Amino acid sequence: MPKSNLDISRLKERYHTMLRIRAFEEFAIKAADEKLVLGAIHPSIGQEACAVGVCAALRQDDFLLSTHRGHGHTLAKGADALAMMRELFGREGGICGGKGGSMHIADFSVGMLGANGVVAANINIAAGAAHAAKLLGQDKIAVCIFGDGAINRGPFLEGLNWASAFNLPVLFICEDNQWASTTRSKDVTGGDDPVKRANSLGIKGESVDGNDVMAVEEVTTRMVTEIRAGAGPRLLHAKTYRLLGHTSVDKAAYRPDGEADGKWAECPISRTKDLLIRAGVSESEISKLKADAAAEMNAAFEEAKVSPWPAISDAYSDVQDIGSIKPMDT
Amino acid sequence: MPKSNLDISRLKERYHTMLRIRAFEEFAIKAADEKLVLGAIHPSIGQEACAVGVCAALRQDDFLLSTHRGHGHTLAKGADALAMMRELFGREGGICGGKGGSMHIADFSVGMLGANGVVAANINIAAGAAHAAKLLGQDKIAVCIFGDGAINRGPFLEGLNWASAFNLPVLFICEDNQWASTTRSKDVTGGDDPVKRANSLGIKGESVDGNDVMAVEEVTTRMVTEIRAGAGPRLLHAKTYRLLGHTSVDKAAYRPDGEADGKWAECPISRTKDLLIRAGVSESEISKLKADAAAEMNAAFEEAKVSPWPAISDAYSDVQDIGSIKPMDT
Amino acid sequence: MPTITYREAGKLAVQEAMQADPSVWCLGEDLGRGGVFGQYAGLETEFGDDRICSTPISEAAIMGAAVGAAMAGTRPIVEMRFADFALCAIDELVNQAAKARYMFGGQVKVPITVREPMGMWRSSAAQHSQSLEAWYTHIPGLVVVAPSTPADNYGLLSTSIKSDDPVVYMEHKNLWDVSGDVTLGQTLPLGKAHIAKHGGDVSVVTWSAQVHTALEAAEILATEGIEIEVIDLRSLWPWDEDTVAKSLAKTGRLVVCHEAVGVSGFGAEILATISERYFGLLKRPPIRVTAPRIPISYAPNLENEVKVTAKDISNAIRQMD
Amino acid sequence: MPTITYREAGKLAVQEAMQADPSVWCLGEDLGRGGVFGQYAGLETEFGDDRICSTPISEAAIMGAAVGAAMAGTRPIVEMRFADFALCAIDELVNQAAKARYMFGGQVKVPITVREPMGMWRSSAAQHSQSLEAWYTHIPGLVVVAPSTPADNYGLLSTSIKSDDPVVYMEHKNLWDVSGDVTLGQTLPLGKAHIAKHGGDVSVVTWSAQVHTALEAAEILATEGIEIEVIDLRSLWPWDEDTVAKSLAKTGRLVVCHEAVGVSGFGAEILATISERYFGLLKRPPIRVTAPRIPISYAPNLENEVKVTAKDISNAIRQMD
Ligand SMILES: Cc1ncc(C[n+]2csc(CCOP(=O)(O)OP(=O)(O)O)c2C)c(N)n1
Ligand SMILES: Cc1ncc(C[n+]2csc(CCOP(=O)(O)OP(=O)(O)O)c2C)c(N)n1
Ligand SMILES: [Mg+2]
Ligand SMILES: [Mg+2]
Repeated sequence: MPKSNLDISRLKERYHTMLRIRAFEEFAIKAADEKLVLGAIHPSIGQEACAVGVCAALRQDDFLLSTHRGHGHTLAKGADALAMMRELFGREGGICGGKGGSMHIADFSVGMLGANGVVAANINIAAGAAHAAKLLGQDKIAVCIFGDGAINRGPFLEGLNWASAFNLPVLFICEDNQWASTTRSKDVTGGDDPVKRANSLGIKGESVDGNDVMAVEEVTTRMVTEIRAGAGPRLLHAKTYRLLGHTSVDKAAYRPDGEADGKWAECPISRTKDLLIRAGVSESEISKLKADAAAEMNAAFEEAKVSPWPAISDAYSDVQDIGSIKPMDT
Repeated sequence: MPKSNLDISRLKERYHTMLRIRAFEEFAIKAADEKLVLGAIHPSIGQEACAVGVCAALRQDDFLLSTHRGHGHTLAKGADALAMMRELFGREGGICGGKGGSMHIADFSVGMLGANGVVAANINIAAGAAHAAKLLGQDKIAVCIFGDGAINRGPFLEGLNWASAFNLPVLFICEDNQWASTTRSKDVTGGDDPVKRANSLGIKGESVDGNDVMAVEEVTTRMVTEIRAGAGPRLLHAKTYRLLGHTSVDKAAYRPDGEADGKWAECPISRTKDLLIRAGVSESEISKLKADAAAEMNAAFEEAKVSPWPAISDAYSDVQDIGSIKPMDT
Repeated sequence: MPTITYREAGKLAVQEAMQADPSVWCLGEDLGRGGVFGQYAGLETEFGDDRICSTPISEAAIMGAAVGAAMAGTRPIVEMRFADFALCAIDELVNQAAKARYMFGGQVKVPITVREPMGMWRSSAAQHSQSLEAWYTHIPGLVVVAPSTPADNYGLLSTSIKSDDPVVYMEHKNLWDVSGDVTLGQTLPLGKAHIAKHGGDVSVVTWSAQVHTALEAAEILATEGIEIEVIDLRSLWPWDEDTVAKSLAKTGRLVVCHEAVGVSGFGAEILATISERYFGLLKRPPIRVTAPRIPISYAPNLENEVKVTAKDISNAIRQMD
Repeated sequence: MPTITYREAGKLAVQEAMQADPSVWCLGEDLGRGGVFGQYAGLETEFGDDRICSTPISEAAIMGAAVGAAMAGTRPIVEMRFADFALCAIDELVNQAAKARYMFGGQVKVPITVREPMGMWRSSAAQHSQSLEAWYTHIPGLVVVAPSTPADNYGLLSTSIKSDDPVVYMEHKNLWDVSGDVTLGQTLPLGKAHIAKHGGDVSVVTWSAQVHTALEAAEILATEGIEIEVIDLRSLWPWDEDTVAKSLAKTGRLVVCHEAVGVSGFGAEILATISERYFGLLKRPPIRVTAPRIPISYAPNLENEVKVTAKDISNAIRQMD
């Protein structure tokens, strides 16, 4: 197969995964509107390229750690959409048994060590997972994705310095969607960018167009190769844009009028579609990919909707082995 | 008065203050050996130039925040030696009423907002003091001194980013004595130096020979002028060396043989003495300065020794206004 | 006497304090847009972004800077967004704010009011739902407040901001929309409980959102002829031992209910103090109705399992006699 | 049965665990030089600096990295140096370590042992002396251990390291030099109290260094004909309610003493539980002998004011009857 064909088939795959993420989140938003999803959800619409490009460069046994905005990362790492949807609905068969919800999505079977409800907390946890891999002589690496807001919390410094000092196999990815909740990150962030911060801690890094899925995959692949070879930690700064509000119910009215409008055209899914069209892929094939993704997520939605609630006894399980308690007899 | 005379008289003053710090700490060490000082003390012997050079550039109403190794900073800012010695002895009339001890020395009357027993904790507190000065429209600045070990804790990032984002009048000073307890800092510290870290957070900084008291004073004066003019925060990296162990009882046996030996000659007091001699100051004048410093601290030592213990009721005072408790009736 | 929400009552207290004293200011994430629960809405317009300070996501710096700014002559109101995130700033609160005045021998006070919205609310799961008020009561130097109504939120927050002590001020996320009458200017002392309902049979001590749950239980029980007295502590440190003891002298029966985990929750302190000092008043063993020692789940039925309901309270009370 | 110190006993437990299981490792500041109290002395030579990992001063990273490393298949022993500094890593301990297994629906366990040397020791003042064990008992997911003797330190630390739960393991700084017999291989279960002295008159429940103080009080009281039973809980979560209840069935009198602040200390939980469940056994009001709610001073006479002494305990017990 000539290279260009290979690239196109790869691009189609990436496109399809991005479509699956988009569809998953669209159904999740619908579910939140219908009160099927109960806790807050943070859609990553417009940011799918980072999830897909990064995970394409990883092995399944590599570790991935994510954020409150982690549906895309988790799906791209290989988690099951139905189990995820059930989790969002708080149902039995949810990926965390319905106990975690959207902000605590995790799938250890595919190396996905969790979203986190605490901004930046996963940075140190990722450094530790990489530390363990090194101690155990494994050639796994750990990848930690966090937002532009997270780089102002202490764990960013402590975790990056740690990884640098111990030369750990970890890739830090700042998925910079320019907003942290209702705050424009650059208004409260000193210095030029996260790459400079990483450099100052002895970590090499670079920036990439985070809406270009192939560019993300390429730079990640290169960094992962270096890291796996023992070169130590790296930081990737993926620039993207949060097309919707902070949560599914946030209308982002604080955003200057029109700011988001122009960005939809630059969204990674539109851009990839254009590439595919230009490469000769037919509209009908593209429609088929879309329909396929939508069908998968629709099925997950419908199935999650009719899934039973967890057993009440689950509330008492997996607390701890020593000193765990039984359901109250009241 | 011609400039050179002025400089010599200034140098003599700085030399005298350094001698006072040295003498204070020598008596404090003696007191610790004699169990008159009870908690741990962290001598700054060999680091006096940073304390003196920095404080010479400050106004009394500027804020200074320090570390567990803060005797020198506190004296240089203008605190009373006897009140400090009493504090180390845990006596009535101690600068904190005997309730704080060496690690919590503070003298708010001269703008010295405290040592701190928690490494790096004062970085955020200093940013906050500067924030208040700015809000209140005062032209005070806040200066925060911390060690080379402190730059690996989260507050370093959070406090510097904060100061940068709000353009606060604060000067951060990393007093780099190369050791953090028994650890050589560079073994656990990623990147080149604290200046790079500051730069990456949007803060200008520079390094200085921290054993050259006039160099420290000069660069601090320049930075303070800029900061007071509204230019925002700065970081100064003062390179020095911890001549003794971490505490007064630590023999620093973990240090490579001879490492410290060569450093005594580079100690700021020896260096300043050489300068004075070369400038024509007589040995006898120098001896008089030394004797004066020793006499002051000897008197403080003797006086502290016979000072009474605090009243037991002090244990219950200054806890809080609302919800404070009375001495137990048992 | 306007009827306003708990949210608005808190805002009003802040607004009046800021109008009266230029050294009062607020710092926390997203405050310029009104804060994550809208409890600062509009204040930036009135006071500017210096005094309604929208910060980076840096809890340790938010709390630490507030400590420094308090030492330097201002009165910061610290917004922690969710009580759970205050765990990112515990050194600053417990080792610094609470101890500075004491360690420095009274040279300085640290007048900060730390708002920590707490409690379960809309399936927020284990990291966004905790009630850790008991922790703060264990720390010398801290005042701990947990208001249950709009009037109390107004009155207690006003007093807290004026106090020279560091106050941990815990609003309950589930109460933001609750409405009630608030009398302007009517501040409340800290350490004085409120008897939310009088009754002679059982003394039920509680605070925050559980006050409403206890009042529901009171209605159920009243239909059965059991009259409980519902004591809203309002502040947990100091707490109003006298009012509890007086009620107990009447009822002889003590029930403490709270949303937090029972083990080492503040209910333990109340039961312990009462058992030590008022043992003779207890006609029956005192009891706690509290959350089991398990984290809070996302799934609503599992989350409910942790909740103390009116049914739980009334069941427990029925079993007392 | 060698006679060794509490410090050496802890080290022995770590050493044997590391010999037996290559996935056990230690991380903390200055560990290569033996740790700040010498409790790791020589271990770097035996195990290398990968497994005796000397870290930067980054408590949040120490704890957070341990959480990640535990998830990734190792068993970290986390050294916090002073319990007070763990306050710089509370999010990592409480929001992450304690909850991960639960939030992720049992997909992972977090087998970390967090050593937090606690308590008053040589005028260390307010930021280096705290005993916050009660806090951890309030947090679902955590096990809490506080050994009082070399044998217990060996036996309990060995068990803690093997446990799959996050354990907060609190050695007392004032006990490092205490010597005692230790039987190699003799591990101890968590949740089983030890009756340090039998007696029929009063049940004194305590743990950590206070066990020795209570034993001193026992001697004083014995000369007056009062025989107290000293119960060393050893672990606070789980805690051995049965042993306490059995003792109480005999004595009818309960005293809890601990070094921590009384208000919301773990003594409160014990008194509350006993009052709730064993009210009928109480012949007298139960009491606590604990620290007043004030920070710890530097001056030795003020520091002493906070200490619970044998005299305090014996006085309190004498007043019981
Ligand atoms: C320690 C902490 N502080 C605050 C929050 C509340 N919070 C949740 S998401 C968020 C914004 C995060 O911004 P960013 O890191 O850029 O991620 P994004 O939401 O843009 O993906 C905030 C402030 C939190 N979860 N944890
Ligand atoms: C948060 C915290 N962690 C650990 C310690 C223990 N400790 C006290 S001083 C010190 C070394 C500090 O090194 P550095 O910052 O270089 O200051 P220096 O002692 O050299 O002046 C350590 C680890 C502490 N006090 N606080
Ligand atoms: Mg963002
Ligand atoms: Mg140093």
